[in-house]
Amino acid sequence: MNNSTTPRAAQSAGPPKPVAAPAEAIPKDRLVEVTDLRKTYGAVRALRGVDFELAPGEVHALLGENGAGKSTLIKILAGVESSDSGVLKIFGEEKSFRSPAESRAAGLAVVYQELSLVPSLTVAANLFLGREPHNALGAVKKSEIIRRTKEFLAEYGFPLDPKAVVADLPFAYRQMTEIAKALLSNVRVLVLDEPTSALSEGEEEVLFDAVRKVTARGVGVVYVTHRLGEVFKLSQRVTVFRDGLRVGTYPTAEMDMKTLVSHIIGPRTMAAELVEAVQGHGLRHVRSQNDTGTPPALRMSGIADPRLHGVDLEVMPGEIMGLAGVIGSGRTEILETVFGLRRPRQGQLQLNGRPYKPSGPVDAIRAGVGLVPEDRHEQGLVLGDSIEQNIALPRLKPLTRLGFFNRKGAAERSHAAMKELSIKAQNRKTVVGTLSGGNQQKVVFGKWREPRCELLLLDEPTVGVDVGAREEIYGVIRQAAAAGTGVLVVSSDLSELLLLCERITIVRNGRTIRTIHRDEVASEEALHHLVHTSNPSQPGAPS
Amino acid sequence: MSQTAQASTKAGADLPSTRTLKNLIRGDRPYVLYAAFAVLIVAFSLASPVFFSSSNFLNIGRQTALVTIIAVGMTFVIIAGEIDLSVASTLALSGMSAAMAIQQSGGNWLIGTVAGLATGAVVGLVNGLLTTRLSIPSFLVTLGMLGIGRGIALMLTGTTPVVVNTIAFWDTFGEGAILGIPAPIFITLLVLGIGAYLLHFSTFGRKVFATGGNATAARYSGINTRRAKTVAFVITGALAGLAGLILTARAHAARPDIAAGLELDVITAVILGGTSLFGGRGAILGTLLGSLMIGVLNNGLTLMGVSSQAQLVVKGAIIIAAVAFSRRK
Amino acid sequence: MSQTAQASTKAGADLPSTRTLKNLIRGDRPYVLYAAFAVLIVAFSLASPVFFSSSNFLNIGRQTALVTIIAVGMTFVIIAGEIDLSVASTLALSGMSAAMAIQQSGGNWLIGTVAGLATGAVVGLVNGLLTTRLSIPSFLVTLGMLGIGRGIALMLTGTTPVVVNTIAFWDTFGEGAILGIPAPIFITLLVLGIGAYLLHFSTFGRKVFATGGNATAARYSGINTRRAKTVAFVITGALAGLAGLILTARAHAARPDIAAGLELDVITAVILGGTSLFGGRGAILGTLLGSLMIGVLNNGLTLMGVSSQAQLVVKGAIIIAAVAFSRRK
Amino acid sequence: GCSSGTASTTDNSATIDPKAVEPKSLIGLGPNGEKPALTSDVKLTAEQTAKVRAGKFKVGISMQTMDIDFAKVQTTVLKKTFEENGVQVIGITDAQWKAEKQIGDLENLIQQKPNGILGVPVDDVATAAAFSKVGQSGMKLVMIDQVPKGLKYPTDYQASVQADGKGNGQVAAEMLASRIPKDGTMGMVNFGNDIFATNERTKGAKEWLAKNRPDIKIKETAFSDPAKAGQVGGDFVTANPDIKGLWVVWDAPALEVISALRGQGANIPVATIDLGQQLTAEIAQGADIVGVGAQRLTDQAKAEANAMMLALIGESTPSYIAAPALAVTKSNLTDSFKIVFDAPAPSDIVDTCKKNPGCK
Ligand SMILES: Nc1ncnc2c1ncn2[C@@H]1O[C@H](COP(=O)(O)OP(=O)(O)OP(=O)(O)O)[C@@H](O)[C@H]1O
Ligand SMILES: Nc1ncnc2c1ncn2[C@@H]1O[C@H](COP(=O)(O)OP(=O)(O)OP(=O)(O)O)[C@@H](O)[C@H]1O
Ligand SMILES: O[C@@H]1[C@H](O)[C@H](O)CO[C@H]1O
Ligand SMILES: [Mg+2]
Ligand SMILES: [Mg+2]
Repeated sequence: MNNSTTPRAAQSAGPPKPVAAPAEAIPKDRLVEVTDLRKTYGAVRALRGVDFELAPGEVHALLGENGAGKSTLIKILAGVESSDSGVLKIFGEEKSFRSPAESRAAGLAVVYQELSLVPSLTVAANLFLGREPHNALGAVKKSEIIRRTKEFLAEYGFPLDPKAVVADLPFAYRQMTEIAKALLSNVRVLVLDEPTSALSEGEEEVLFDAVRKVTARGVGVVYVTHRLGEVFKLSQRVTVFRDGLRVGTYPTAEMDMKTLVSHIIGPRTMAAELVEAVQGHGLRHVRSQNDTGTPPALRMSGIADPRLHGVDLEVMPGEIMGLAGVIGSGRTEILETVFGLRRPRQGQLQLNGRPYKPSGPVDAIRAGVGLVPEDRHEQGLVLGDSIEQNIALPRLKPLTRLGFFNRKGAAERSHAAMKELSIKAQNRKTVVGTLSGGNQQKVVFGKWREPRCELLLLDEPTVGVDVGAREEIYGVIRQAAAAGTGVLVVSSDLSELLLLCERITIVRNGRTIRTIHRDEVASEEALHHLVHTSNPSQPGAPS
Repeated sequence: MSQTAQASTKAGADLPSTRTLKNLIRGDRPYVLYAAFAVLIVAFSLASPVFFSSSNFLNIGRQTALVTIIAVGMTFVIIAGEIDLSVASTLALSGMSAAMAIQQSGGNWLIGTVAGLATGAVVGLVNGLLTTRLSIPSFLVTLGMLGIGRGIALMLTGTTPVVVNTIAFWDTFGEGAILGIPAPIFITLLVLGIGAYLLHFSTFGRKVFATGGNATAARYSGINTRRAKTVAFVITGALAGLAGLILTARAHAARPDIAAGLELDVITAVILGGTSLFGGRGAILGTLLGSLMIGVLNNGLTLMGVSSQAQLVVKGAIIIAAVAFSRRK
Repeated sequence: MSQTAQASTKAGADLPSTRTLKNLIRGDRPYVLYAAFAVLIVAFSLASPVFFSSSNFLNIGRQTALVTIIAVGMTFVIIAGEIDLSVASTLALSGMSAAMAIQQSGGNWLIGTVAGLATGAVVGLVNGLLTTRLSIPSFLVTLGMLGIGRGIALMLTGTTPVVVNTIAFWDTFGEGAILGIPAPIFITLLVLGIGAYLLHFSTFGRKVFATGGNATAARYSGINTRRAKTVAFVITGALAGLAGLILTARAHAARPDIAAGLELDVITAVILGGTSLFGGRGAILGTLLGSLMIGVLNNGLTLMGVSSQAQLVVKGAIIIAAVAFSRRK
Repeated sequence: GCSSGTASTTDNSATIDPKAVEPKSLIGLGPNGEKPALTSDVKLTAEQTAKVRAGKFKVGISMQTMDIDFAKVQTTVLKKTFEENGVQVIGITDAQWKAEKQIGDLENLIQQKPNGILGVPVDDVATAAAFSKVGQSGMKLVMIDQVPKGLKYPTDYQASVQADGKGNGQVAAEMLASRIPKDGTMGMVNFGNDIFATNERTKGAKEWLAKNRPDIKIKETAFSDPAKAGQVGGDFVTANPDIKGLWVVWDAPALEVISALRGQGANIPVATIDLGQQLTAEIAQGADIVGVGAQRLTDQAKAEANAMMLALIGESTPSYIAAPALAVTKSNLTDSFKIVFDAPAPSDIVDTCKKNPGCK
């Protein structure tokens, strides 16, 4: 992160036409040109007249807070939604897409924030969905699909099995499939809506390489992200949205992290902590480990099952412990074991010094454990229900009087959570499925806010959360820790771990390899290095 | 920060929200369905002089009682993301069990009542356990149970009906009146009230909605989704048993082959009332509306002297039309 | 990088993949269901001397032909995330339409065939359009159509059956043989073959799976999900029409009240065969297995002389048990 | 294999004289053991007819089903007879074979306050309470086919009219027995549900066989869903290859069985009860249907209407009225059709019959 504050787009992205000077930053031929686009959902004005443009061969970062309208613009580009007014030009030609098919025919491909794969189909089938090669009789050429998928995945370096069923894939691989699917079409415009939300640095590089490969062919890429570091690694220009309006478009080379953040969050006073956070992981108040003999909030010793091969770790009350590892290393499984979703074959669990054998989340929650899962759509939220209903869910018991559901209590709970987490929604009755991704994640956090958990398990807690809100969430996490909650957090964003945790345990192939103190880590790169090499016995480990 | 908060307060006034009462009334279906229902009532009142009378409304109430009562339970099952095809068999089996218990006990109708309700609840429990413990689709479990229940009912007495002569039983569930309201209607209202409380005001109801809305998220939130589903099946089974008591009391006898095919009417009432077949949303009042709509159609068309064949066509068309209109924006 | 690739290749290897043949055979259901089926065959062969004979297998084939044929279409509809309750009425209506066309045309069975198939297809088209264009749940659309179709069939001749005297028609769809295979079985095989091709090998099949698996994703991928659903309904309607032709040919007449309740058998065959009621997964071969399983049970139990009441119980229990075992890991 | 469509025609059937097997009198007794009166005995005088006309009566009809010829003939003739006499039929309900539906149907009919109701009960137990409400509401009640248990004549109902079920069962059995060799086996396909009207047929058949052909071995099966009768009957024959003839309890399941046998290529003679249109067509086409014990539906329906009209003007009627069995073979097919349906057989059936030797 330290380094990423330096603009480095030119050296690392290596696009065919590096941006030379701001004056020429806006190219003459435009792939996409959007003027005064407006869109309302009921009373929500998601876009209030935005302009946007994309040039061939550029990576154009689209940034903004949760709910700023980024996805809305993209849905209009994709033909999923139609705008209320405004002009959309593709290659200088005015368009109004009425269906995704039309958009795709015009050469646009979109990777959605909300996964849009068919889970029951294979990777290959999803990649070729709706454009299967077939013979005159309409018979799908299956072997050709497999072959072309294989070739394609190899070309872009995606580590995916064409025949794997998407539903069986871990979240990040599903995301990768999604990206591959978009890249596969003969695109001129590629839109990536938070593509790296759950990818760790290694996998992220795979994606960046792929993006560079397509831009080299003259394709324009719209890149939406909340990981601002990526902006500097990849993009040539940045457009910032705020509350459905465009704040401005800037050459990345002229931008620094602090300015960018202030554009995104607007004229609010930046909390000192936030400034600090975006500039680097400067030291904050860190609760020092308690050595007075208090038992650890969580102790796992020798935990093993078919996926885990020896997990030993301790989280002290009030400590924020990190779990680092590559995708598939088993971090999620560790959290699932603590939450009672997996039953270990071997080993012991202890909570606050007492043996703990949860037979399911019911037991875990009763024991004071909370989980923010990695897939908020599948595991975190009932999308059709309201914010209030979702927030009440893990606390139904205390919200029950004589069998009655205490609506007033639930209302108070959700009200407080919305306030504390700054959830941007009409009110507590808003259906969570209509919230922007970041706000949905905040609702998941809201579920575990009150009463305080003894142990909080966080799996990729800030996926899709904007920079301002992320700091709010960090605040919530630190507050919980300060109140005595032990926190175990999984994140593929190593800077996030460095920012939050005093100790980080490295997980590899279902094993805890070692636990390091943050002071032992000089930089994010150093941690990255550790994550990838701390197990020397692992064959094929890169340097 | 303040800006965000402000934005949300402002917007808070307007957007579609799930206000409790509104939700209670309409489930997923807009008010137009209520309008359609009102239109039907007006049309039948104009077409038949006897339609709009309290005695005819009591008829409709009695005729829809069985479907409404079971549909209340089915609403829970469907919202929880499952289905119960066995209710009609369960009704017959419970009726047989109640009637035989009354016979065996020398006319003790209380024992019969307990036997009938318990039979229904046990069938529901078996449905629930098989569905949730063995993860068999409830469609298949309850389809199997449909055959098993009916078969056992038929074998109990070798297809012979069991006569019940206990007048107190006839009165309590059939011909008597409680607070001036005919017993079956009184019982129906009671079931509706308790059902609405359980579904919309109790914690259990929240669990059912969450289970059907997203079972994984519900489980991750500490909800015992298996138990919620199982309880929904038990409620439905017990209510089918209650319906069996009412039918037995009205007929003065239990027949093993009774009520075949009733499950389709029950499910129709629930779906017509706006509950989603895919789970997660629905409402008791919608179910009542769905059941009354079918009852009013049957009654009104019969009073108008429409032939039974034409009734099939008209009923089918009205069901489609009512939903079609209520779906338009 | 290489390490990631290596790790995931490893993972990829143990992840279940959908190899075509495997998928074709099993749908969602492990091989144990095949074992259960085999056990049934062995048990019946031991229990009844006449069970294991080619003539009895032809019996079973003929008895299951109607259900299998319609179930092929229903597999498409259910995989696409919808349901069709109207198939039995459509069968009856198509049969009537075919028989009346033959009568009117002075015995021209080709005209009758076209009339029967077209009637079915049109009903399917209406089902599909109402479901997709007005976004009415298909449960309600096809339930409405169930009444409408049956009502029209009954009103056409005022419940009178329509006799067909054309021997060529009897032979083609009923008693004749093609390549030595009895006509209904030959037609069933043809339908299965074309169905399997369409579902598992054609682009249309891909669209159906994607539509039921994740309609939004399918739409985002440029698939016309409404059209895919509508075509699935049309196929089912036309196949119900074909079944109507077979039944009419075998009975030498079309009766408007025929085949009532057949939709439940059809849906059972599909679900028993492993197709998910929630859409997105399923297989034609599974459907065939489901249909044969029911057919073998009916036939075997009758051959063993099991009473019709006990048959209900045994069939229900075997359906549950077969699925229960196949679900265990 | 590739058999021809028509079940094989045999000469044996031609040898049966329907008149010879027709019982000379009514065989069954009424539900309370009473001696039956004949349908032909129930008539109105001119004076009574005038009284009826003057009464401007209204009646309702509650049918167990509307989907079979039985129901169609009954309701057509009832309506016609009532109309001729100035009685208005305010509604015909269809219980679709469901007792619970019939209970509601009766409530709806009572709601319209007719002067009388005629009903075919779906069953004789579960609908009893509902039928007893008719009398309690001050209306006249005529029962068709059977009398629900516990209903008293003449307070609860004023007449019951039906076919002589035992006689019909016997006629079908006797005709089929002529095709069963000595010590041969006859199959009976019964209705699995406990219904008076169908039970009587089975009883009549068995009693006659026990008395006149004790050598015949009887094997039985039953269906509960008439739509599945074909499968049940077909498998029954497969399991019991010794069966030389099938007695089926009424025409609709018999047709299912015939079409199943046809599929199996099995040639087994069938006898049944009720002469429906489709069965008539099958006989005309030459299917091996030995004979039918038919209900004289038109006579029955006229008697039902007459009994109701008598009751409406306060005249007394016999408690149990029955129509004698009508024995039908292909030799008296078209005449029998006329008796049953009160209409000539459709021309295509007549044409087909003409091409079939022995068919008249
Ligand atoms: N279908 C919908 N119904 C109602 N409101 C909607 C809908 N979709 C989006 N919105 C609202 O529109 C606004 C803009 O949402 P959008 O998804 O474009 O934000 P975003 O910039 O992509 O945010 P994030 O970074 O969190 O993904 C938000 O207030 C959101 O709640
Ligand atoms: N159903 C399954 N069968 C076999 N292997 C599986 C299955 N599901 C996941 N895996 C494997 O388990 C590993 C764990 O995936 P998962 O994403 O849960 O791990 P993780 O380390 O928690 O990931 P993350 O780094 O995203 O938190 C992967 O290697 C994956 O291939
Ligand atoms: O008498 C009728 C007919 O025979 C009918 O076919 C079966 O039901 C009986 O009530
Ligand atoms: Mg977004
Ligand atoms: Mg994970």
